[in-house]
Amino acid sequence: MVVMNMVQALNSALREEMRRDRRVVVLGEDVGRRGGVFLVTEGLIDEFGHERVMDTPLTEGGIVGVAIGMALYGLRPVAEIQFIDFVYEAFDQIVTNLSKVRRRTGGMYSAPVVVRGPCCGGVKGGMFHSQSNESYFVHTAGLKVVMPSRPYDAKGLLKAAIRGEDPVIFLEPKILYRSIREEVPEHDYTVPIGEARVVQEGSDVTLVTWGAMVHKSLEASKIARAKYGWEVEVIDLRTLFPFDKEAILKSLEKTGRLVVVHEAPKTLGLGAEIAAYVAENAIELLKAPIARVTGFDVPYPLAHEKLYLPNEARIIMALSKVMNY
Amino acid sequence: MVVMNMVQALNSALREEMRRDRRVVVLGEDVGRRGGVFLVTEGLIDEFGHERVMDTPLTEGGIVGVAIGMALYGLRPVAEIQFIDFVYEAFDQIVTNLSKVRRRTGGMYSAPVVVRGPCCGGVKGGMFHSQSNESYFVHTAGLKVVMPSRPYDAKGLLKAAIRGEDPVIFLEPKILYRSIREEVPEHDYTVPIGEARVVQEGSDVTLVTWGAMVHKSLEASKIARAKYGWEVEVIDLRTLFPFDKEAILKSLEKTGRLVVVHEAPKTLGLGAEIAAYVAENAIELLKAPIARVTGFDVPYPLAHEKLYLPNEARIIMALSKVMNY
Amino acid sequence: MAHHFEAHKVEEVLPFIDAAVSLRRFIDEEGNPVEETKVQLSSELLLKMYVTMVRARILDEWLLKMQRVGRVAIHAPNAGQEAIAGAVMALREEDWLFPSYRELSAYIARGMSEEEIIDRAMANADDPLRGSEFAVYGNEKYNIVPAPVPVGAQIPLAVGAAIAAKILGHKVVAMTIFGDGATSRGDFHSGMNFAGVFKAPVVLVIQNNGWAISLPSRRQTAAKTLAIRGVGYGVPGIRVDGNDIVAMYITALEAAERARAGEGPTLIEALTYRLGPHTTADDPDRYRSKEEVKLMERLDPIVRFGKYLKGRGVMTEREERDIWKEWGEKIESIVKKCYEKPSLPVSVIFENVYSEPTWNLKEQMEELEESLRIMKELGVKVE
Amino acid sequence: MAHHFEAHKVEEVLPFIDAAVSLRRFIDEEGNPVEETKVQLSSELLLKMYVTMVRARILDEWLLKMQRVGRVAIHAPNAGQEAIAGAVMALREEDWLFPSYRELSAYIARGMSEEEIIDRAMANADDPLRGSEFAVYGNEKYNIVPAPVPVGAQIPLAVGAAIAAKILGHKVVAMTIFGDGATSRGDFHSGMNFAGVFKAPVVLVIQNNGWAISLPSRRQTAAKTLAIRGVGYGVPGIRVDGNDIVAMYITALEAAERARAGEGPTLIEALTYRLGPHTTADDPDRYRSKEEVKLMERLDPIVRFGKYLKGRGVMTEREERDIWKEWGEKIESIVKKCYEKPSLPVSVIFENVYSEPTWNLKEQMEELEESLRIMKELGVKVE
Ligand SMILES: Cc1ncc(C[n+]2csc(CCOP(=O)(O)OP(=O)(O)O)c2C)c(N)n1
Ligand SMILES: Cc1ncc(C[n+]2csc(CCOP(=O)(O)OP(=O)(O)O)c2C)c(N)n1
Ligand SMILES: [Mg+2]
Ligand SMILES: [Mg+2]
Repeated sequence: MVVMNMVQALNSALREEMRRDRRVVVLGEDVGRRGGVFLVTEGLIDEFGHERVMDTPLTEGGIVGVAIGMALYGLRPVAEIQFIDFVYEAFDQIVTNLSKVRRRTGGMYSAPVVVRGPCCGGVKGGMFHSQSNESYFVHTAGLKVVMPSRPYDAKGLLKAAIRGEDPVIFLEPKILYRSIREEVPEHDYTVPIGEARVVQEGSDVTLVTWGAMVHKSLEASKIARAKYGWEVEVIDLRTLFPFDKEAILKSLEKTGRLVVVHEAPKTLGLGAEIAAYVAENAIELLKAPIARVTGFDVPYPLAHEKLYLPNEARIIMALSKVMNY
Repeated sequence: MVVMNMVQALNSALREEMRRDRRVVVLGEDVGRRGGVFLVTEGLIDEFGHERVMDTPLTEGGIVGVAIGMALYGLRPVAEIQFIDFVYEAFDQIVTNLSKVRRRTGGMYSAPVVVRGPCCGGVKGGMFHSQSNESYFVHTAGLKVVMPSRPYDAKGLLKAAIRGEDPVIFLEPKILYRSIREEVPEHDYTVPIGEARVVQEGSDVTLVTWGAMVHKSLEASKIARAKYGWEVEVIDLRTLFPFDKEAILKSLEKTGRLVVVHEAPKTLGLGAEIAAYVAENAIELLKAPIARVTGFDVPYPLAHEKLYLPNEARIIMALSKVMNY
Repeated sequence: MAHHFEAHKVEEVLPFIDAAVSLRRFIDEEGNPVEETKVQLSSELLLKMYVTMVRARILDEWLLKMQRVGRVAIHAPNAGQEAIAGAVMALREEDWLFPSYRELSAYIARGMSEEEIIDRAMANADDPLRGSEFAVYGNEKYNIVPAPVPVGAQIPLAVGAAIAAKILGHKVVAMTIFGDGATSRGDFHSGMNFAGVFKAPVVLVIQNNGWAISLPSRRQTAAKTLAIRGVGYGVPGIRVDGNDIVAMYITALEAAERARAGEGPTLIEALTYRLGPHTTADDPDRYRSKEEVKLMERLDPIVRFGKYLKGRGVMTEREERDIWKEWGEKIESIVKKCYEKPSLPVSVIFENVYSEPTWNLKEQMEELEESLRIMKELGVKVE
Repeated sequence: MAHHFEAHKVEEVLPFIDAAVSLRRFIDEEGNPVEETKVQLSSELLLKMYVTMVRARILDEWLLKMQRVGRVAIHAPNAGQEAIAGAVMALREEDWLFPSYRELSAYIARGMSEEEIIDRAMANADDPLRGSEFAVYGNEKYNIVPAPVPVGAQIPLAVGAAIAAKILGHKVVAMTIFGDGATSRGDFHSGMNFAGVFKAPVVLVIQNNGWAISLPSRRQTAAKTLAIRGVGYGVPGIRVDGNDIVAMYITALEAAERARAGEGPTLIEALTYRLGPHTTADDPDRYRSKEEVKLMERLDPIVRFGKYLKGRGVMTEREERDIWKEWGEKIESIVKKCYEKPSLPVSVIFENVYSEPTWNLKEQMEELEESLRIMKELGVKVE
């Protein structure tokens, strides 16, 4: 075990996978000499050379499109989007080719590309360096979507994503890049895609969340326990699609109450699907309304961003709503 | 009153608005001499000339980007996407500029562009001529999203969209273009954005739907009444964002049961938001689980598309689920 | 309805008559040699070229008929553009092709049979693409990646495949084919630029057929030619007579060999003409005159190449007739055979979304099965 | 951490020293006139150019400092690129500007005051953009549309505005400014192509400053120049010394007048150099050598133009010193003033999403207000 932050964990995942499998290549803006603007790819060019660590021209559409072509041919590209807010030029390639190439070629070709990049807010990034845009990908059949909340998962999930046969959108909450350090195994391991993690057990209410909001939710649940005696079960979804419905239902059987917390805007944020799934398939478990604590339905603000993001107060409001129903 | 199909209704809306306001211009692929591949813009170039009816190069990103620039300068562009499945190249312009330009310029500039195009399936269009991709737009703060189900609404909503101060994504179910004819006023009228329409009153269950599914839902509700005696209240949402929550809640107060029917894939289809909204704000009204009848979470199939689309059988299954709970 | 035509002469429509821009051509409009080929082409190869174009033409007519009777969803006619086969014949077996939706002769050139093409077009039980889409063709057997319908979206894929081959040290070339319309898309821009920067072993062929649905190519861009775009990416661009199959072959061969030798990409602008409607859903009388089409018919690549072959003694009149007759009969019987094939199972709806179906797909499959039972009960017929 | 440098000479980094491609220049590196200008420029105008660049340089240094002390979120340094002001000064009041994020001198040239710029940079209560974003500037007062941060996304907007002006019969020109990196995006391609096809009255200025973060421009594309891209769109392209403010002014003036006269768009590639880091979040030592920067410092557009002015008797040494002193003091006091301004109200979070707030925003505003109350109760400090 070594103590690592998330950047180091991701870097070691890439390095180990590139050593293990020469089909793994990295491409993106500034991923080579610069090592990426957050240094996730630092040093890779020195070890693997510029053919496997490609500094590309400034076009996300080109990066993803070319990565898909590389994957069709047999490589395992990991494409970096410098900030996930810049992914939209690639949206046509993602919807048209990445998510559908297996389908539209009758299963003859597939594009196991990992598209990864920093996401989410909290670092004064303003409108275009803070977005949580997972919904666009979760709604797109053919993609898997992942967001780790800690170094251990980041490494294990990235390795699983690279080894899998399906395209994965891999979202990295940039605020967690250096703020959390923990022990990460030096031996090879993966964290399976599709499995949530119960971060904290609790019997009163189920709180489903992911990314940086895992930590906010834990904070809020501490206050809730101290102040009101509520025991909150905190579930880190980790994989946003296919999300772990079993884990949610299992917890709900115990608690009968559901709160979903995410940074993305509320309307059609992933909280909507989780709520709808429960209202459709397990309404009998519910003792109270489902509550969502989310980013607001506005472009991410530079000013007052801390008030845009879910915080302890808003999480506690939601907990009260379902506890005092 | 004249009897019109939806293509004619849309054409007359464009023609009347272009006569009324010389700032209104139309642009897109083949909208000029060809009159659009579905003839929605037929004849406009003859009346208004090629400066106001622009046949553009084949780039949806360019069409929408240029339309935004035109709107910033003061025009009222109506940009056609030949099939809404091709909108993704424009997704960056839509998310980055169209939806955010008012915000990012502190309200000094705005882009009241209407982006319109044929959507949805049922015409053997395959994977890229059949998509119902409204979720991407509904999730994007700053956009309004509209989908008419009949000629009257098509004309009234398009006029409202053109006159409004906000960008509107205007989705036209191509299967309805010529299949429904009805009387449409010759005098000027608009249908307000944001208001649903109760298409059929009923006391047992609320069925929320839009586009071509309005007609499928009416068919299914006929069978349901005949066979089981259930009275289904069918609500045509018409505006997908901001959707008419009042109309839904009002109906639910009466029925206590909710079924949502849409063509878009299920996961994070708009049904998810409607279900979540109700589960969050009005769960006490519910006598049964919420049911969704939707397209499946797969790329739209060419083969067996009729089985992909919600049909009477699946709608009745959902009605039974909520009626027999 | 008054149809609105612009007052333009054929010379304006068809850039390749424009003397102001150089055009590579080996056979003139009358079938006479223009320039001696440096490469000696065998009679066998020349005949194969001819037969490939004939097969594509006959098949094209069948697909039109099949669309009319509802056995094919949509067809994008190929007539007039068959010489693209020449470019594809310049590839080796191990090379990859990323075509568009109007290149029947290209698939035939790579070895695809009419039966395979018709199965695909009908989306019947033998359709290798499992009923996922219309008008596109491909098969890994031939290293042909079927096109996405959004035009041009295959361009970066071809460039990526080429870069991958280079990284892996394979001497493999990727070729992509797309229309004049596709050159306006961001995918063309990014694909060309990546190709230039990474010296990708890729050959990019623009089928400039004069029109993108109703937009004439000279309105698609204000550039004098499309080949000249190469300059902006450091990629050599060359303009060829796309109705001259020999010019197509030799130009593509040179480009492929350059790519194989590590010298990077080539952009080929092939000037051709779409004689038919854009697709079976189109009505070209709305935007172009019958006279224009008539004039362009004299540039038919098959007629022209036939004259050339006959003029040089490679083919006799009788052989010519026999080829048409033989393939006419063969293809007719293949069509009949394909008509008898069963349809795809309902389960294709859920196939090939992921490597393994996710839980939501399993739930939805069950919903579908349940609904099929209910439909029986209700006596509702859906399909 | 070993930093990895490529072995390249300055000549390779800075395309404008490359003699193989023509470069328009009126003042050489030593401040001597190279070519006689056809247009006579008044001393007043020349001095205004100088002062504009000086003001931008001083302001740039202040914004760097303010970022370091946390009063500005991020700043993209302008030093070395101030001559862009020349291009902007060629515009008329009624013309429109669509800049990027590295053009302080351009805003000043259009009349924006330091106070307005600092209010914006600090996102304080007077910020015209209401705290929506960092590093971008604009105001309808000056017909400057603030840039979107995704690079190049303003290009089609400028082209659209230009087409709109043309449709409305206004004699208005749109100018857009963007980097060498932005030329790789689809927006550049579509914008250029629309501009060519519709003869839009637009001037497109590439600030080719040698780098897009860590990517040298000669890796951004394999094209010999960026100006040459114009050919592919039927748009004249010209390459100028972007550190020569006179060349920038005269070239832009000609382009704007062409546009105004209905002759369509012009692409200007301005060769310049970013002396500082990409942004305050960047560490350029990771990708370029200090020697390179040092070498490039001798091309500083302000020093050079100062020499020119002094050499031609337009400015004395003392006047030069006074200008720096005067603006240094002025700007310092403006900074102090801006520091005192209050912050934006919390309500900006919900502003300007729609023309009128939709119901969901009203619900969410209430949620926020309620949460502010709870925070007080809980004693939680969020901001
Ligand atoms: C991105 C995209 N936009 C629009 C369409 C609709 N469409 C299909 S083909 C076509 C014209 C294509 O022209 P071109 O590239 O010249 O090819 P051609 O049909 O002439 O072979 C259009 C607009 C599409 N398929 N994809
Ligand atoms: C679409 C997009 N992708 C990535 C980024 C991140 N980024 C910001 S500036 C920049 C480099 C821009 O280079 P250039 O266009 O040359 O402008 P310069 O910074 O040199 O002025 C990058 C990659 C972005 N802002 N937008
Ligand atoms: Mg064409
Ligand atoms: Mg640059």
